[in-house]
Amino acid sequence: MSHLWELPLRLAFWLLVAPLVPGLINRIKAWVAGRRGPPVLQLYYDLARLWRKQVVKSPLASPGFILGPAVAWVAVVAAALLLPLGPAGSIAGFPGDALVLVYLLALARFATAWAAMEPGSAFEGMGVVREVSFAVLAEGSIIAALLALSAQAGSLRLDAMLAPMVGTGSALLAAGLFTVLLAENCRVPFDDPNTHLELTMIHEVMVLDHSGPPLAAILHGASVKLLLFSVLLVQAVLPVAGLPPWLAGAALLAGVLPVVVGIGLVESLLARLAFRRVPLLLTTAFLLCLFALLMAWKGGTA
Amino acid sequence: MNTSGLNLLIGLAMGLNLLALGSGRVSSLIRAVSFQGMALGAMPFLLSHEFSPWVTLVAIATMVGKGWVIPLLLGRAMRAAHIEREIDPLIGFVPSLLLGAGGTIAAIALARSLPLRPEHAGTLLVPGAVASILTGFILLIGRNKALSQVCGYLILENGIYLFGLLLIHATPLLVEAGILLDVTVGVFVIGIIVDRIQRAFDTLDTRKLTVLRE
Amino acid sequence: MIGALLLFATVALGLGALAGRWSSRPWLLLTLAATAALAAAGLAVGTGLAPDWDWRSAFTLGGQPLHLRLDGLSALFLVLLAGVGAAGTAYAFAYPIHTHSSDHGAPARGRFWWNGLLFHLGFVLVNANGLHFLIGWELFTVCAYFLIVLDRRKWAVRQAGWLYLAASHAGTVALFAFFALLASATGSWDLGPLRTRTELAPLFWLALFGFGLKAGLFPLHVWLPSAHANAPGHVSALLSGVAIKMGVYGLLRFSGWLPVPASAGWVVLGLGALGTFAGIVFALVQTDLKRLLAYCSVENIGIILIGLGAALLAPLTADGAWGRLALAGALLHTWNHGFAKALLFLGAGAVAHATGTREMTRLGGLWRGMPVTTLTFLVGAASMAGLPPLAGFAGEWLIYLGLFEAVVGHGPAGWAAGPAVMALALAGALALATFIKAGGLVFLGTPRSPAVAGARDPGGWMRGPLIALAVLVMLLGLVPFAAAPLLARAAGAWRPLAEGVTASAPPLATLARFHLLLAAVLLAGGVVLWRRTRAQGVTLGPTWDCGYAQPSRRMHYTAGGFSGTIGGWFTWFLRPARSLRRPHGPFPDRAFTREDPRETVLEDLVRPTGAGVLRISTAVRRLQHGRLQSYILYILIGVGALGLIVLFHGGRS
Amino acid sequence: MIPLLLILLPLAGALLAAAAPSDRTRPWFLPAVGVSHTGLSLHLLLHPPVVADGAWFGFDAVARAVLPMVSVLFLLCSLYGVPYLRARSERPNRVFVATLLAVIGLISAGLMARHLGVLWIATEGVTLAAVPLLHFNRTPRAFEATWKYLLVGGTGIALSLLGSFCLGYASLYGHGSGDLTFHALTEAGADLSRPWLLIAWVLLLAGYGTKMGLAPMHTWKPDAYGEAPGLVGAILAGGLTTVAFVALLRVRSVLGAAGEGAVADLTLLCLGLFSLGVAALYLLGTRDFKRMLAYSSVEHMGILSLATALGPAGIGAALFHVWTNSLTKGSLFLSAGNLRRSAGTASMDDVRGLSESAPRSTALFVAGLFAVTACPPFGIFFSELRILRAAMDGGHGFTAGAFLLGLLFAFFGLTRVVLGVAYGPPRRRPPAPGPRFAETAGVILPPLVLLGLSAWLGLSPPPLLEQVWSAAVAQLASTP
Repeated sequence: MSHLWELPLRLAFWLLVAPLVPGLINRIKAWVAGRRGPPVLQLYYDLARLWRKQVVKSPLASPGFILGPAVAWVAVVAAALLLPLGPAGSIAGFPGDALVLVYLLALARFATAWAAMEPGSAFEGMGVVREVSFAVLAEGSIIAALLALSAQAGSLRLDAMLAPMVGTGSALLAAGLFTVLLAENCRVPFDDPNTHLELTMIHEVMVLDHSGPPLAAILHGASVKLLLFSVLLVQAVLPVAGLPPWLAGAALLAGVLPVVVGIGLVESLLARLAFRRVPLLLTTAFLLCLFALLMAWKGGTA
Repeated sequence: MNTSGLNLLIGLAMGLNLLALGSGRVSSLIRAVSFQGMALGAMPFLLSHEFSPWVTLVAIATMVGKGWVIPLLLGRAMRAAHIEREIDPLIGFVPSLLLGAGGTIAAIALARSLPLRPEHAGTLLVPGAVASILTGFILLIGRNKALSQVCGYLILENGIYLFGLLLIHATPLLVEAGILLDVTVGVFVIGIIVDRIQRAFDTLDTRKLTVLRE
Repeated sequence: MIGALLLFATVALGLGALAGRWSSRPWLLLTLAATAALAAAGLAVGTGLAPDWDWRSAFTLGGQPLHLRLDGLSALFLVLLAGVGAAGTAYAFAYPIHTHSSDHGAPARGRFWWNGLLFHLGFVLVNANGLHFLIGWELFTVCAYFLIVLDRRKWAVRQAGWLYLAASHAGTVALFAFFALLASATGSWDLGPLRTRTELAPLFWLALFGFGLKAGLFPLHVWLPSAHANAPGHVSALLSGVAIKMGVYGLLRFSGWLPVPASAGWVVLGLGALGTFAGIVFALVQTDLKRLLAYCSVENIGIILIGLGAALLAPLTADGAWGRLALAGALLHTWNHGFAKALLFLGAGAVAHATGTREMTRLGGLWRGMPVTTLTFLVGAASMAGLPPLAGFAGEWLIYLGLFEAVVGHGPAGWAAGPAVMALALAGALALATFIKAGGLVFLGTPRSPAVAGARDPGGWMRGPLIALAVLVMLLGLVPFAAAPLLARAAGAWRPLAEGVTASAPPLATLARFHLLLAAVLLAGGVVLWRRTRAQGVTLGPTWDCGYAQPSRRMHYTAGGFSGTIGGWFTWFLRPARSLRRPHGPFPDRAFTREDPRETVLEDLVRPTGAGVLRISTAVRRLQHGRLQSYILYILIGVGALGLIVLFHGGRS
Repeated sequence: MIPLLLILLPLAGALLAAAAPSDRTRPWFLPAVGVSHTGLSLHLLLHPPVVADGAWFGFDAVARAVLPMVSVLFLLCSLYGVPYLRARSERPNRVFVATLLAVIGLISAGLMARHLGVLWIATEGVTLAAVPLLHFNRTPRAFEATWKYLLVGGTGIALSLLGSFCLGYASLYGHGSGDLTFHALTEAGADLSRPWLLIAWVLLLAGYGTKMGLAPMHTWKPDAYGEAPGLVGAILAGGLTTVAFVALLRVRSVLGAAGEGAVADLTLLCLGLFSLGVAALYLLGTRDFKRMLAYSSVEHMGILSLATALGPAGIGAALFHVWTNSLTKGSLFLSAGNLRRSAGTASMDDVRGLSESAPRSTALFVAGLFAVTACPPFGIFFSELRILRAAMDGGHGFTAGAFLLGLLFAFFGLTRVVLGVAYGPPRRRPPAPGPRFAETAGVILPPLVLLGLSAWLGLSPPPLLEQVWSAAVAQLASTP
């Protein structure tokens, strides 16, 4: 199909669907806790409100304080657009796009962290430190996972990598990627998105000083990232691409929902880890992905 | 040539070596050296069959230089520096003696094992030379007073001179003379330096001469 | 044509060196002209406009006829030299060394040695005679030494200089052996392809030591941090941008011309991976801005060597295409690191000059006074962190492609490629942390001292190079395929079979398209959000430090604190120097804790060894105790020993 | 007849100088003799005379291969000597000038001696004549140095004399005529009695090795070089050691002719490597930049000795190294002398930042440092590389490795000292007594020219010299 109307469609999908995910998660958490909880569309309201608010900026902050979130948001969305959607394949697949995707997320991290350093607040510095430190292990795990997928599929194109037979290591891969998802999106047990005790936060504390449209961009980018990871995880495990379109759509949905539910359940049942335990968990995820890689490499001897 | 007479002189020289090793008085050390020089000076006559002016010259020069001039010089220095005897030498007198004696025996043994021309086979030239050289080294290494070391150096030179006598006919006497001259001048220079040191440090104890070091 | 350009460059450099003794302006013009000529020559050959240049002259130097050649590989490095050289020249024109030290000869000396360094670097690149290679190699080391110690009244500077000199000489000695063995094996000093002489393969290990030491290969990098940190800005730029690349050049050159042992690829790739990881970890924990950059150079050399190692391993597999990809990546990364790191060092030099300190914890908030430096530094930092759409990513991406394909190929090379990928990935994330630290602590937040608050951007002659290099880095990132032909010819010059490295062109073109698009979208996104924010209106308020009313500069994150978390994971080999004073009593007086990074390899490996040797030396020197008697005894002992040797030998014969 | 002039002319000059009345004009004897001596030797270099086999003296290939270097070195030192002696006008220089001239005459004699005994006489003569030069400064330290030089050197001389006798007896025992010219000994070749020959070799190697300053017989060197004026150090390090080295070369050729080359080479190799290692260890620790030069000289003597052990190619390289090393060392000694006078001391504990008090001499000294540590474009780089190649062509891998390691450690030591005294903030010390040291052209140009010569030798070694060296190698390696 021609890119002319495919690009807007995908864009719309990512931009519009993404804010739904946090809403769903919150709903599930509320349900588990037996509360009514905020409406599913809460994030949409927040974004709309923030977009209309004015900005409070520290006199120490340079224009990078505003531009950082923009760069981060664009990077995340671009990464999302690189991700193939089931049989529809990817819009601009080329060998090595998987790595581009990872480094786009790195770019987003860089921009957010830079913006967070701007106001020179001790707390935000703390958030940055934690973010970039844990990212080291998370990124390692993702690359390992991608290497496993490409070894399994014998290709470096995402659309080929994400359309495999259910490989031997899929279970390990799923576990690893899910952990990374939790870490990268600052969910429990790594971080608590709706605590207000700054000392314990990672992502939230980085955006303390942001307000108005930039904050909106940050929040929306975060939701897109969350959806991106869930879709990636689903396609990495389920052979979605092989199915006919409607079935594939259903499968995607059927795949993403459990992820979301899983996140919700984890958030409601687990407590946040102590920070010194975090690297341990992430290393476990890293090892899981490595084992998946080994199995894929030795298993699929092409 | 007169082998027995020669050996007698060499034996005398070897005895003087032991005396030099055993004597604690610097003066007697110098005296031993001068006697040894005289003995050496006499040897060319015994070695040569017929009279030759060169040989005579060498002999006389040796006698005068080694036997008279140098000891005189050293004696003067000794009196100037008021040195009577060698105090606690690095190698004690008894050990020196034993070393020297052992060395002499070893020298004789060594000389047997070395190939020698028939006319030298009978002489004590080689053992005497080796023994004297050894004595010289013991004195150089084992004594503290500069004068004793100079005497040691002289005895060393005497040993080499003894060895040189093996070649006195073969090599042109010009060479011999030159060598002799050099040795004598060398000792003169040493004597002068000893004198200078005596003035600069007003002592001849080499234990004071250890400023230059790493 | 090429010859004329090079001759002109030589003459201009020579005249410049002379003119520089008296006045700086003619020196500037001549040197810039020389670099322009070098760039022209390099580009002409590199892009294939001119054929490879090979020139044998009857003029002999040290009894050897001059033999120069400029092929794709040399051209690639020559262009790098010209670019960084030109930037450094302009920068040096304004860089006031004499304000640091009281000897006023320094600037003139600097100009002289600078031209010498440029000349000898170029000489090494273009000559094809072992003897002359050694001459150029040794002389550029000496020139670099005198440039490092320009500010020689400072003790730290002299120490760094001596360490550099000593370490380099160790490498040079290995190269002495290398070239002498080569010459005695081939019977001539002339260099050239000898790929069939398989008995020469073991020589590679000597080359690896010699060139690796110069390149700052990980365990041999001990001289690098202090030298780069203590040299003037433009000197560090040239050292890190070009001089250490000469080691890479040497490795490429002789791994391409000579056969290499079967295990060479594995070793190079392993050392590269090790260096990549260790280098960036050391960089992250530094507190001195220029030391941080220096360690980052160690990391990037590691990345380049990973690429080279893959290229050496490729022949193991039926289709070596992936090796060529990795090689192209390594070459591209050589350029990128050369230019970006030069940019960063020039920026760091500007900061150090404006504020008088290199301690990141004492800096901060410089963006207001030094906007140009901040922006250009940001560009360099992002490129070094390997972020799209900049050049750093393009190079690393190619290497990734190569390694991934190696793994996908399920060949034995996968055992090496997999870990290398992991090292690259971890290093990438660590580099991001490193440069957030550098940029954030130095340029953002509150100025931490009045001097820092008053710091201003340097003058035009120092700003110009910064801007030019930043633009260059961005261009390399946006249109990397522009470099593809040079890469192809360089790889072709490396080994003919690698000619097919044009394989790197298509992916680069794709990436370029993506980069351009991304850049455009980023720009658009930025503009949109900026205008929206302006439209909504901005009110200034104090940093909301969680309600803390008076955020003071004492509350900033310090360099040590920033890297504390990750540093904690690697204490076992970082082994920092810790000092801690706990608060006591109800009204505690001053309490502190500080961690100072150490150069572990130098201080825990090299220094003890040296101390051991010194102990032996002291013991031996005691034998020269001034007692004549023992001296004579030594002579006797000597005679005895010689006698024993003769006896023993006589007994045998 | 002209060759003998090389010996007689300086000796005559010495007599005249001794007779000359005025301390102010006397120093001019040095350049006068230097110029004529250099002229003569260069003339002979271009038109080599024929040498009769049995001649005791002769400007043969070996002499031709080294003597011009000594003349040039002496010429420049003599030019340096005039301003030096003027600056030291507080000292009478009658003895100094006379003995310096005598020394150069005797060195020429030693280099041209083709007779074992004559060679020994010449060496002994040089040793004794150098004594007044050593204690020119008349300080107690100088006397102590002279004393040690005399006894250690004298012992060495005695050993070499004994060795010469043994060699003579070897030929005598082999029914030789007792003719001690090297030509005759080489002719006798295998007839020489093996035990005596080997004893002779050991003694001669130890004796002349002492003069060369090979470890462990090197102990006189640091004291003598450290206390003597730089000028004297240059002559000793460039001339006296060369005489001893040439003597060893000539003796070595006799052993080669007798078929004992292998054992000779083995001993030379061991002695060379040992000296190299010991010198390197000393250099790592020494703290006095004039003693440092002495140890560096020990190191280079070791290099010469091990190069000699590497066969004809090595000997050729060694002859090349004799030139480069002597010229470079000469320059170093002269500039070190300047620095010593401007700083008042030579210990790096008291001296720093000389680059600011005596910039030109310091620049020369640092340049000399790089020259002597085998940095191009100076000659030593090329000669040492040639030695290295000789070693590798000969398959002496271990030797080459040890050689390079020794060079590396020596480099560490030398740079440590030289750069330590050259740079940094100068120490404020009370100025040295006596007239203030001024960097006039007279004391700057000679070392500069010496360095230039060393660089010129390296960059474009004149083909004539190459021929001369190979001719010398041919003469030394001739086996009937």
